[in-house]
Amino acid sequence: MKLTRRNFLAWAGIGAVGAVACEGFGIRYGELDIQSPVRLPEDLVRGTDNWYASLCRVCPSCEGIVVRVMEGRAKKVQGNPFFPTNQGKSHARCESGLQALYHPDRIPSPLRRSGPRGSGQFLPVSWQPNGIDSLRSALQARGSSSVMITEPLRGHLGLLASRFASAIGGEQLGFESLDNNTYRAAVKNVFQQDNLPDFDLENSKFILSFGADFLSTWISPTRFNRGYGEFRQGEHRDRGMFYQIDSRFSMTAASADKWLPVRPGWEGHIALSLAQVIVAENLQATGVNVDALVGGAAGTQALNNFRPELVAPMAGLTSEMTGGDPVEFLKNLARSFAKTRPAVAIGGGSAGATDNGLFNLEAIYALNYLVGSVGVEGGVTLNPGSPWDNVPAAGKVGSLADWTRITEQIRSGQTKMLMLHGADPVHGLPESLRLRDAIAQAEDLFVVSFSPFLDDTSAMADLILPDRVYLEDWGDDISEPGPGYQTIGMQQPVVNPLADLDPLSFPDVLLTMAQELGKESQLPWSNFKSMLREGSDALFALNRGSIDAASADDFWNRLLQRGGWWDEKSTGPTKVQAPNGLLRSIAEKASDPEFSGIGIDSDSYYLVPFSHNTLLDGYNGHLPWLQSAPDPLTTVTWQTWVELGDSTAEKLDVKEGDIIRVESSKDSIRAVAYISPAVPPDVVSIPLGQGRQHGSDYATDRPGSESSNVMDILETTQVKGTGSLAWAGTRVRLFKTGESVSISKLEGDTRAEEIGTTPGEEIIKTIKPENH
Amino acid sequence: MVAQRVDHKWGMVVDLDRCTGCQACVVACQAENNIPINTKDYFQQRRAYEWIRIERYWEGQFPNVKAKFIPILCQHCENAPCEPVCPVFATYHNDEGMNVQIYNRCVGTRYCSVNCPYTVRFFNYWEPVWPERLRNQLNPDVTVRSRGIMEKCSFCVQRLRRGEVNVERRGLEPLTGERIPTADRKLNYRQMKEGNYLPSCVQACPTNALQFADQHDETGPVKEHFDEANEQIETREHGGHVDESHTRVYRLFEEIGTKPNVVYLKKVEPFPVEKA
Amino acid sequence: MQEGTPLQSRQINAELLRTILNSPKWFWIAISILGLIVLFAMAAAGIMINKGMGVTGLNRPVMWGFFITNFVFWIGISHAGVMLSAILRLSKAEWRRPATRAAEILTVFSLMTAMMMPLIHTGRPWRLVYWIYTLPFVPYDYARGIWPNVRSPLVWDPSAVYTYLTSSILFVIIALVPDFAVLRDRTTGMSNRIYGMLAMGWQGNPRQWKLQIIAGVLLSALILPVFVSVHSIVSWDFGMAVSVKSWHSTIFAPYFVVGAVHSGVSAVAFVLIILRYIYGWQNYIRHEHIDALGRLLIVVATGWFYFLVMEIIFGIYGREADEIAVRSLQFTVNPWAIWMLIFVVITYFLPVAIWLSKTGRRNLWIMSFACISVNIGMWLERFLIIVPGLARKQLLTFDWYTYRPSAIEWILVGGTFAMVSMLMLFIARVVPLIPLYDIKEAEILRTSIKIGRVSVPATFRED
Amino acid sequence: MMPSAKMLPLMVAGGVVTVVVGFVLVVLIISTFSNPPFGLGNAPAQPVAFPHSVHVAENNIQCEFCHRNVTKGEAATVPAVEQCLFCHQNIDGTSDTASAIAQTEIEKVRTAFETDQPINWERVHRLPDHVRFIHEAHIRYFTDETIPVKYGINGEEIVESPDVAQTCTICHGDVGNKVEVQPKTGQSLKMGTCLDCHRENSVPTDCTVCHK
Repeated sequence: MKLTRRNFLAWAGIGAVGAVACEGFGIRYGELDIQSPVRLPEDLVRGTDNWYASLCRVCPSCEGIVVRVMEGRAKKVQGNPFFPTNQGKSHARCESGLQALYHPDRIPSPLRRSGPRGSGQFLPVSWQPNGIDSLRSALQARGSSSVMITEPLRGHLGLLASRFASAIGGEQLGFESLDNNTYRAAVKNVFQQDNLPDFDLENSKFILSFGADFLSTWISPTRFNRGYGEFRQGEHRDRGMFYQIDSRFSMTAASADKWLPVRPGWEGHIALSLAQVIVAENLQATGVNVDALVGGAAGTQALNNFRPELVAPMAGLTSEMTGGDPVEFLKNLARSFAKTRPAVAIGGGSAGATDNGLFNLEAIYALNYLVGSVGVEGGVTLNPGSPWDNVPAAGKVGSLADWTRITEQIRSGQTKMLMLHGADPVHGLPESLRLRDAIAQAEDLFVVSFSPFLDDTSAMADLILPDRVYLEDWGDDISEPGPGYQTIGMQQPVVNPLADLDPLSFPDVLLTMAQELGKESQLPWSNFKSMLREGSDALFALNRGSIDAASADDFWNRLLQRGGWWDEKSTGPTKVQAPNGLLRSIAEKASDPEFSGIGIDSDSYYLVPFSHNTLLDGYNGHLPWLQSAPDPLTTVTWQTWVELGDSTAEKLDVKEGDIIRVESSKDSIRAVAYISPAVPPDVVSIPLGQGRQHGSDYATDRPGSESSNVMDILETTQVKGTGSLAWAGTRVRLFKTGESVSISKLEGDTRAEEIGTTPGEEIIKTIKPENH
Repeated sequence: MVAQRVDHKWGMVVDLDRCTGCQACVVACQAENNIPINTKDYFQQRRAYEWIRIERYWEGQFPNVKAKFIPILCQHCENAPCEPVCPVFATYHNDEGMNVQIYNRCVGTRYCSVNCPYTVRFFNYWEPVWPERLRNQLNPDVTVRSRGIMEKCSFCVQRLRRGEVNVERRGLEPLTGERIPTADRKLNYRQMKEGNYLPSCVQACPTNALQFADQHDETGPVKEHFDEANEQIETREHGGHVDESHTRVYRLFEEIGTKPNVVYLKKVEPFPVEKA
Repeated sequence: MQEGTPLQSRQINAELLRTILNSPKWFWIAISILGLIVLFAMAAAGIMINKGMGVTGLNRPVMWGFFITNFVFWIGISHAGVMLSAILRLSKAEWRRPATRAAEILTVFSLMTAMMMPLIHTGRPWRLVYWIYTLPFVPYDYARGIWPNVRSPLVWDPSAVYTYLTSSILFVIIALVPDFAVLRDRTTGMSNRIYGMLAMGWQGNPRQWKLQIIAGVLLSALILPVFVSVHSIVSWDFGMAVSVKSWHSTIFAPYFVVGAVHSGVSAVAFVLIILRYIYGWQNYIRHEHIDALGRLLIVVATGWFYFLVMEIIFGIYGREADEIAVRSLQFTVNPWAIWMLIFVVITYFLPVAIWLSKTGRRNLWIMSFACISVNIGMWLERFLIIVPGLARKQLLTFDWYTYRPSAIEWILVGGTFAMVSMLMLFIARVVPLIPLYDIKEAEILRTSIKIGRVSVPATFRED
Repeated sequence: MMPSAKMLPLMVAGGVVTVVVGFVLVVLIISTFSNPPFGLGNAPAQPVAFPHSVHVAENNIQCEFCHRNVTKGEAATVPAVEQCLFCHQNIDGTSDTASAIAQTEIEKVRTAFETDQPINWERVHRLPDHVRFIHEAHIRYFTDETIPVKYGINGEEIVESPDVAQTCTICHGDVGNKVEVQPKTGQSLKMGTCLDCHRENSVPTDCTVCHK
């Protein structure tokens, strides 16, 4: 395969034959030509597709893909059936990588800022000498006071970036709009693990999820979806039961058997009330040392403050929601959760995004101990660390506290250089942090962006050195969360960049810089591929796992062929001792969610933002397939909408398509109203992802009333204990602007409800589980 | 020898209990079939192309509210209402259980779409445009439809054809290396799965809610469901009564008599919303 | 029942040929204004063909809109000609005489206009070569054993319409031959030669007269089944659509035929009033004619109204959710409900009330108003059948959507009205819109002689 | 009998109509039977004057030697420049049989190889975008000896299994003896041609076999 592939790429670079076969539909210029390539490898059959294994880098979770390549052009991305985490399946986001590859707005060559900072005016320059030299001199002069902001990095690129940063004396931080630091801290505190756990949904019988939109955007949705399918209708098993306790009716809540609307921030209290019932009624799994877990009598005492009778009214549960007495409901829920084994409790998303988020998540994950589902089949699967000693399985991701500090450093002139790769903090951080202004006003600041596309932060750069898109570049990844055992994904270039583009691989640029700056001791590799090759050799030396190879070369080829390496035997711990008195310590840590800013009054609403199903936080907002994929629940595309409940809409006298001004104490944005029967009366929801100001037309060509960034109005409350942004901790007021637009959604003009009156007229027929 | 293609009868099973509405199939379809980029205008004009789309139906009022998802694609009806009304045979039923649209024959009367109960036929109101560079992604196995043409899900017929050609070409049993008699060179489920010949949406679906195979293929996942569905039709045709309360198999709008080659499996609902 | 003063042949010739032999200034002004509108509409069609059907307001559920509505409307108008000429000729209704020619010609023009609508409705009309070509020049079709799909109502439809068009043209020409001869004798130069050719050697001898009358009667009888079938088949375009609940109705064929007669006869009455006004034909198009048309229309309208009510009742009777959805859109959702109300009032209650009173029937202004209102109403009727049916097709409420016609569609629909008016005006310049010989025949037939105490016709018609 | 003066315009009009309709008919008939119509599809000048006759008829090179994808995939493909050099490294056209033209043309090929420039041939047969034609499958069918009787494109019976080169001539005609290949060298390649042959041979005529 290697031979073919190499020759193939060489050949594809020489001849533009692909243009003939692939580009032309209708007689277009050049179509009546048929080109003789100069050289053609003996074994290459033209007009036939070749599939190459690689990795998807569109979203942070790691998925193995195979790419269909014809005549030197990538045609289709599909899941890699061998790859353990996604097993041949893919998310809508994975498919769209192709559009990044052939995007019309890719930055073709290095750019240098020509107007004032932030104006978005650039002049093209050459790599040599202008681009590389400016970078080198900037690094020489300012490297020691530089900050490198990247996407959350794992694998060799993570190693490279952190070493590079430390070599030049700077700092490197991963950036995510909605970071996982709170979740990570909860996992650390509850399970004492550094790696995020996996959930064995496939074998689980009961899923109790708090706020985690795990079928849509949370952590690794493709993997969870795959498990979910089996959880529902897998062969040789009973159908699982799934409760979602969430302040928003997400796509995941829609798939749940029962959705329990809860006031934002009270998830932890509910979790503890369930724990209290389990402990009080002695429902825990056999072999669970309840005393140790609860922390003795004091713990029981503490837990008793969370009896369902007390929690239910605080969390806003009503008898309509629970179909009867909420207290009884919680008790019954605790009973069935404890009795149906294996069961798993999952928490994340908005549950960990109020100021008491850490408490919430800890309380939720502690439930897993009570029902004995830590490290067991159908429960929480703990992941092992990286198979490489030196290569991190997870890089450091900055929290709001870090970004506040860095903004301050920029403002004070302490940070003199910013390097950006795969991150758009100006768009992805709350506007009230004033990062945009800080960068714009910093006089002695040099901003370098390695982004192949213009985004809000790159638009403020002094120098843009476009990176290759992942389908053109080398890479690797350590799956996080892994499938429960060590898994490495390999990414290889499947096509060469088109002739009119001149990108340079980001890791290669860093390695070149390291050499030119004399940092070979820390970064001794000549290029990134050789670094990966060294990693491959180290894996070969382990002499275990999925690849059985005779030599290191052979191993490397097979690694690329399969798209990765994994060792099903090197699993994470299957038994973890819960910290003594875990529940007690959590219960003592408990606090009510606080809402700064407007505060709670009768005409304000909880704002529950959420990651867009396909756009996530909007970094990939320039990909038209992601923009045009309808949101599963509202089916809105291209626009920013605000989800209002029926009663809210009635109160404000708005109808679908009206522009609503959403105002917090920080700022206000405008968004298109979508009226949904599933939004609680005191909650409004707005997706992230839109509202970019710079970059491709696909992301920016809409007015602010249709495309706005909910980050702009978030309060900068931090989650206690982790410093992450408490993004669900904002209260807003709504105002009708009187303007109205046509909402761009797939759904028709009436609310889609089944109107059939006889059984034959139902569209989605249902069946009772007992009949099935 | 050209394979005996007529022996296949394709069918899809959609398990509504697995579907989460994640849109993976929608984008996979767009990537495979050269579907024009659905711009904001297309959505506002309700002309967006989604050969497979996820329909979401609300049920009930807050707080007892449910949303149910159903992927709707061309049902490839045996008695397709679209077929008899096309004046030029641009759409017809082939021997493999597929409802076929031949783009270059279509004259654009839109009668087929008018007569499609599932609203799964899409008319090219505008000439499709892609930015020059994005055209590199277009699949050479699928025609780009110009304006004035009706289009719809083809069960990714190009992928099936590719599979059939490969089966023919090889003519050998993959494991034992024995030569397969010409008449038996059929595309079975395993080959489809291994060779990436399954329809793009099926390949992508992360929950395996979509399953696709030959309806007669014992090794495939759809045979039992189709057998049951056909039995239901037979019983009804003979005036019998089908007890639907204990089976999950059903066809969409069965009462119209279209006999789709797409079968749905009912959603299992432990806590149904009380209908008002 | 004939009223008015007897006319002399000379007078008849002079008055009815006035439109042809001299043209007033307003004629050219009117022609140019209408021509401009038609040109404007042609430009709109050009834009539509150039850019694609995207310029219309059509969308995914509602794939048929203004064009098909307009098609059915003009087909409906075309029924006037046969209704008046053939049926009334066969039933020897004397008052038909001044109305037949204009009605027949209106038939031809409205049929031509109607057939244009589905052509431009496809967006790329030239593709229809696959549809209608039977020759081996095109790489498809018969020569390859691939035939048009005869199961498709869209194949029946043009077959019926073209048959109707052919026979209508024939009908007009046969009836025109004696008048061409009159024109041939009154013109000079080029027009003399053309009329000469068209008169096909008409000398007015008894054998020619006999053949002409037999041909007219025969054609009347033959065209009747065509007349019934055309609108039946047009209605089957909808009735055969199994998936659109409110269309899938067995009552559609008679309902559409009667509706067509309703709108067609009203249109003819209006055209006659216009002709009377602009050409000063008070002696020919007399109050009694309009009166008779008004009385006929009461019957037609009531028949039509019966079908309308039946159609709705049958629809609702099944209590199928999707049928109910269409009906509730039609009756309860604005703006449809308002349109529905307007439609029923202006198509039935208002005009019938007018026609029931003799004053109404005899007042040409009121009569014009009633006829126009019927035609607007009948246009609305087709619209209210086509669009709500599609907007609420089946139970997939997720896909329900409405339809807002675009400017291009408005212009094109307006253009068809201008075109038919222009063609009518234009043809009035070329042929007499009231048959000369028919009127003369009537004059002869009304002459009576007194024999003793009874009055008998002076002439018996040979049947 | 002399026609009357009155009839003259009628006769003139009739004559004009006859001429116009006749002309259209003649044009359509000629275009139906001539392939391509009126030589419109004659192959344009190629960048290198490649004489098939010299290579095939004189030197007996098999079709699939150069069009080597023809037995492997959909397209027959033109050979890579590298492949021309297999022979033309040694054959430079200076032998006494070769003309001066041959020398210059061979020089073009060599230059292309040395300067790494692909050669832009002009397409002779253009397959419409909505048609899938797999050369390999057709060659496999005609060369398959287990099928006793096959039928050529004009319905002629083929009892002996042809070799690859003979199979090519079934559709493409006698390219081997032509200096310049033109569409008319072979068969009219219209849908009906395909369909007739598929029907003769009882192979699938389902639209999706060829249409994509």
